[in-house]
Amino acid sequence: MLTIGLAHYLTVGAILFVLGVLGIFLNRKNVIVILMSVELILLAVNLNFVAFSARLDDLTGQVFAMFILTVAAAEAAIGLAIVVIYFRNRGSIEVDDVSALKG
Amino acid sequence: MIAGLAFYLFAFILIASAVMVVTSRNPVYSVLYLILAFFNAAALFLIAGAEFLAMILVIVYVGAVAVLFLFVVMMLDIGFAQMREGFQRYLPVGAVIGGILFLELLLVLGAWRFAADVGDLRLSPTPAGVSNTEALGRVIYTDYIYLFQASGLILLVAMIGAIVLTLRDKPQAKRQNIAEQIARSSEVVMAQPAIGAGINRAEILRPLPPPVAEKPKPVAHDGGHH
Amino acid sequence: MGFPLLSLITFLPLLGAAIIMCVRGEEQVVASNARWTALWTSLITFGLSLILWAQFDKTSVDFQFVEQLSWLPEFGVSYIMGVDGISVLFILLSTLLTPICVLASWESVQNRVREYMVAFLILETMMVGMFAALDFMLFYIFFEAVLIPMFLIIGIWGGARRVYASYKFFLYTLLGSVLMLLAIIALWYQAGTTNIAELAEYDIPFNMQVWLFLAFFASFAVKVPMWPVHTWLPDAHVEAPTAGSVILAGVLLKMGAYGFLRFSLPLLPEASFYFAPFIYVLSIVAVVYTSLVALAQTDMKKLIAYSSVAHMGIVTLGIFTFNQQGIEGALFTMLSHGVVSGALFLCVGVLYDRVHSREIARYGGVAKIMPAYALIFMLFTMASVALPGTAGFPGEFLVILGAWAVNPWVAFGAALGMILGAAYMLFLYRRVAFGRIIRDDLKSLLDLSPREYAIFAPLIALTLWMGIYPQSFLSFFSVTVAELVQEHQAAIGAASRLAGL
Amino acid sequence: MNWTLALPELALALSGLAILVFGVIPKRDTTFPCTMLVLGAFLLAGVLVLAQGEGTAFAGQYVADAFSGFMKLLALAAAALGLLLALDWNEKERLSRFEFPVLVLFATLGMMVMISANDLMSLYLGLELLSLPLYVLASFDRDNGRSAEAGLKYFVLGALASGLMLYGASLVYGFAGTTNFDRLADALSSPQDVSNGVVVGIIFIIAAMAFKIAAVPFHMWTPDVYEGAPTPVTAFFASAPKVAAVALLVRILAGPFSDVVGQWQQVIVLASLGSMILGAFAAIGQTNIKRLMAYSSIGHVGFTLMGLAVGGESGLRGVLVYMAIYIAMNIGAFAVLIAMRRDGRAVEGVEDLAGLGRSDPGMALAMAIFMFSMAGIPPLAGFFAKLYVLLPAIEQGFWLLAVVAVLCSVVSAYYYLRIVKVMYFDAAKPGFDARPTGVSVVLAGTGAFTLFFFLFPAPLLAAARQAVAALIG
Repeated sequence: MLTIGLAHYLTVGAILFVLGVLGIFLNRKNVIVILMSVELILLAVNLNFVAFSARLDDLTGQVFAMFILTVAAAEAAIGLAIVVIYFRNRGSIEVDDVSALKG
Repeated sequence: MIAGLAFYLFAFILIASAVMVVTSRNPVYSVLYLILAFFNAAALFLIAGAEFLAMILVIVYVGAVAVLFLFVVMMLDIGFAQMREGFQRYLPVGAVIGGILFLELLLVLGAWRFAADVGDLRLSPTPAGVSNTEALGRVIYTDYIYLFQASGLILLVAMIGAIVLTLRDKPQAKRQNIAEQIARSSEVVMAQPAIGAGINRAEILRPLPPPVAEKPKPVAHDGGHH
Repeated sequence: MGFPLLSLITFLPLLGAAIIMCVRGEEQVVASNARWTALWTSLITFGLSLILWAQFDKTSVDFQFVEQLSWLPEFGVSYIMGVDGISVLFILLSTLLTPICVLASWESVQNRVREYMVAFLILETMMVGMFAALDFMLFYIFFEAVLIPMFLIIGIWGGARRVYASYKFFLYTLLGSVLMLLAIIALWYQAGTTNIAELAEYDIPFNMQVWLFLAFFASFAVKVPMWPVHTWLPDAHVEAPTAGSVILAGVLLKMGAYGFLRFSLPLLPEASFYFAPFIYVLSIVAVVYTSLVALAQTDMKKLIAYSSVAHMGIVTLGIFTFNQQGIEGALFTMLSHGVVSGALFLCVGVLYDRVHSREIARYGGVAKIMPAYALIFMLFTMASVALPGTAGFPGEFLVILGAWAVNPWVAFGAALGMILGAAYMLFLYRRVAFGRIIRDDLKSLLDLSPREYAIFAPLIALTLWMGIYPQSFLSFFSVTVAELVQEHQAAIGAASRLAGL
Repeated sequence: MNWTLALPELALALSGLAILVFGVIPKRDTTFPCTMLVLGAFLLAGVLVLAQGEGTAFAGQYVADAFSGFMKLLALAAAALGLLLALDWNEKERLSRFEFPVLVLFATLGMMVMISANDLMSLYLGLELLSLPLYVLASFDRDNGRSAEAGLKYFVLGALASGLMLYGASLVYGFAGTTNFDRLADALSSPQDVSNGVVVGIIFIIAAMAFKIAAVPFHMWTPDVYEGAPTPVTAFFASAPKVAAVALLVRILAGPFSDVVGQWQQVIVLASLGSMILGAFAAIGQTNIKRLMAYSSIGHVGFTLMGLAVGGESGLRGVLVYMAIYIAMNIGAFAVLIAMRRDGRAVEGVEDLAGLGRSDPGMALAMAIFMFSMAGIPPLAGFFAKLYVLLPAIEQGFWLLAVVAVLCSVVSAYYYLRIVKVMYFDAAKPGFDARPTGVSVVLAGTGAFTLFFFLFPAPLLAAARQAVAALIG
């Protein structure tokens, strides 16, 4: 019962993915938490890739996961930079209540 | 057996900390839980045999990305209380939708089956008798060189982007001008004034300070918030 | 392939438009240049189309002056131009009315003259091209492209509610046309060609004919316009500048009827036959209802606009009688209505230029002040009423004959329309021309200027010529119509034989 | 290893690095020379694309064929025109920084990587190389709150979309054991064996692409981002990235996923219907012309997707022709938007165009041509674009799509006409500032293309046909 198979990893990945998506929709006002939720989604994806890679005995999944890690770091940097300039302009990082642009 | 127990332990902490990331009141806690989640995910990677990725996750994510988050969260002086508005309101609906999404994913994954000839389709089968890091290293610089370079460009773009967006050119900031410092050596003349005599009397001229540029106009948004 | 006369007639106005666009300088100079260039271009075009008229072989049912160029080869769409008895006179009508319109706007349009003339010349190209196109896709392109210049003409140089009118005009016609586009594409896949001559040979299954007919109907009925989708016409007419109304009534309305004749009848004979009673009903309702509405109008242009709807009702009635008299009558009515209603709008324009009002009640006793004008106005009123000896009579008479052969009640409806037409036109004329002069400012009105005589002269000549010697026009299309009727009978006969089996 | 095949990308990347260095070192403002150099790099890349051979390279991650050539040229042209428009605008808005052209260059490189992608990994990296510069460009006007907000919204939704795409990619990889498109095509060749996981994966990937091209229901970001971003950036957003994303969608749906067409066709049909309807109706009430153009672009995407939903050779050809014509019209219209500047300040209300027919007849004429063309009135190019997607729809019996499409084009004609009406019928407002040269050049080029396309449709059609043939094979 305790042998760990693909299904275990995929379940954990699915839970993380759902949590990430939920985090985006629940924290609609707090951009930073939204960014962290995106990181969770990417983590779920990486978990999937690693699990498949192990199961298929194929390195492609790990290579893909590595690229995702790289890009996610870049994305986080850009995202935080945008958050910073947004904060400079508005003095807040709330997204929803700002309606200079109508949603 | 031990691996199994370890998997359950790490997976549980991972999910618990992910829940805390999403629900935590203070974003600083969220970041800390995120770091915890990364650590546990790295452990799961290890169990799956992806050692290199596990190390990278710790080094890059915990060492760089999470710290970046922490830095930004602490730099921006944000009133977090009002940001929770709506969270309670959306929570029940969100939980229901999330549950449905999760169940659907489980159904999908439960009906999993691999393609018939999946073994033949593999692009880079794991070589036997080679450590994970070496195996990855062998393919990344050969088969995946194109994508490797592309991801390098992505990092470059991220760097340009972050600089373009956030770097403020502050003309009054004091900077070291190395070239000028080195070039000065020819202008420095060792003088031998008489003991007790000031340098003025010895008619040693200091080089004039460079003319002060016109006062830079204040940048609009720089003053207020931080 | 000989000398590309048709293409020359079609695209010469574009050349004029290009020249006008290139003129630079002071506004007055530009305006005057634009007027003269437009006039000369349209006159030369008219001259060329007279060659077409002279060289046309009336005894042949084939398309003549055919030109062909490969255009979208993989879809089998070509640039094919050519005329037969049905279309040749419409090209003449278009090229005749354009210089008249240019002349009619000589003084009344002072604002953005250059753009105005460019729009008219482009409009002429599109009209001629549409009547000359022998490819369905090409036809559609010209048919739709007319919308752009007409939208601008109504919208820029129109009256107070010009924006509303131009939108209504544009969107109504566009809505109809896009459905036709779908039908064209469907037909294209069914038959593998859009060449009109080849399509005519092709037998379309009845089910598909019904759908295609409805789609074509959506487009052509709006354009004709048939009751109940006619409501854009009064608005467009009232708001358009005089010359715009002339072209609208004279040529654009004919496009719908031309489409019925060119496409619905030959391509979809059984569906046309099937839907004929429906068309009769709509036509008779149009004739009677719009005549009654016309009686109640207080605006001269609106009254004439409603009369146009009524006349076009007679035309659609004639087309769907499927017999020689009916279709010939419809064609003749289209031509005569083009001349007469154009002339009537010009008559209104003459008064409007002087008084800046189209209220019928605003006038009275014009006959005493402007006798020559009143005489001309009377001639066209009589022609509109279809008095024998004027242009209106032969066409309507033939339509009633044709309708009688189908069903006496239909003929009765058409005749009722004629009577009502006489009522509202004479009522209009009486109120405008006779009676006491109520307003003092009318007394100082000048009679027609030489330019206006020049505008009316060809129209008067045509009106009398068409009335007195209609054969010279009927002879152009009688052979073609005979062929059309014969083929239609054959198709219906074949279908009913099949049904009988 | 056949690395010479990727010469256009390599050349563009290397010139990008060189231009970056060139831009950094001098003390003075180097925006203009950098822009010119980037345009030169685009030209070079275009020439190399034309000279490119066919085949795959880099262990099958990169593919060059007639299709990629066609789309790359289109993307390069769109990017070059967009950059030309930005030059003057950035100077007037004090945004002149040499990073702008460099970022556009890297975004374009990302598009080329995407277009040539033959592997889920190249797809993802190309997409990110495209997206990251776009996030930065959207918030390039960093002292303007609206621009920052546009960048933020675009970023958040874009990051979510790429997360979804990756999840889908992981599912596809897990099923088939490969990320290579050719091998995926083998793995998915018998639709009855395909597991639900792959279907879910494909849907996730399509959703992410739909986000990039702003198709319903992933369009929410479009109006805000279009309105908030600097106008030349909006012009760029509305054109070049759509080419790349549509190219990718076409490549994966007509390539590896073509055998499971039954699983995704309905999704595309629904997205197409939704986009057309939303694009037609939501634009009616808009007073800001950039928002109006945003909804208009959603509508056009709906038409493009129609060709994709129908599929087959003629359907895909319709997609390519539509994209090419859309790019020309759209860039042209945005050129007018960029020239809308009164007393040194940019204005973006529809009403601000009032009286343009008098104050600048040339520009008004061009705008009228674009508007009538977008409404699909013959003989302008837009009519042919719509014709070539309607043809296959009717051929294949997609009557619902075809009828909705033409009805939507009538509804959307209403708001296109409104712009013509404002320019020609309404009382004049004071004229705009002098039209910048770049705008005039772009207007003349795109206007002539839109107006005279009907004279010479054959070359574009033949190229599109060849491109599709390479794809379907």
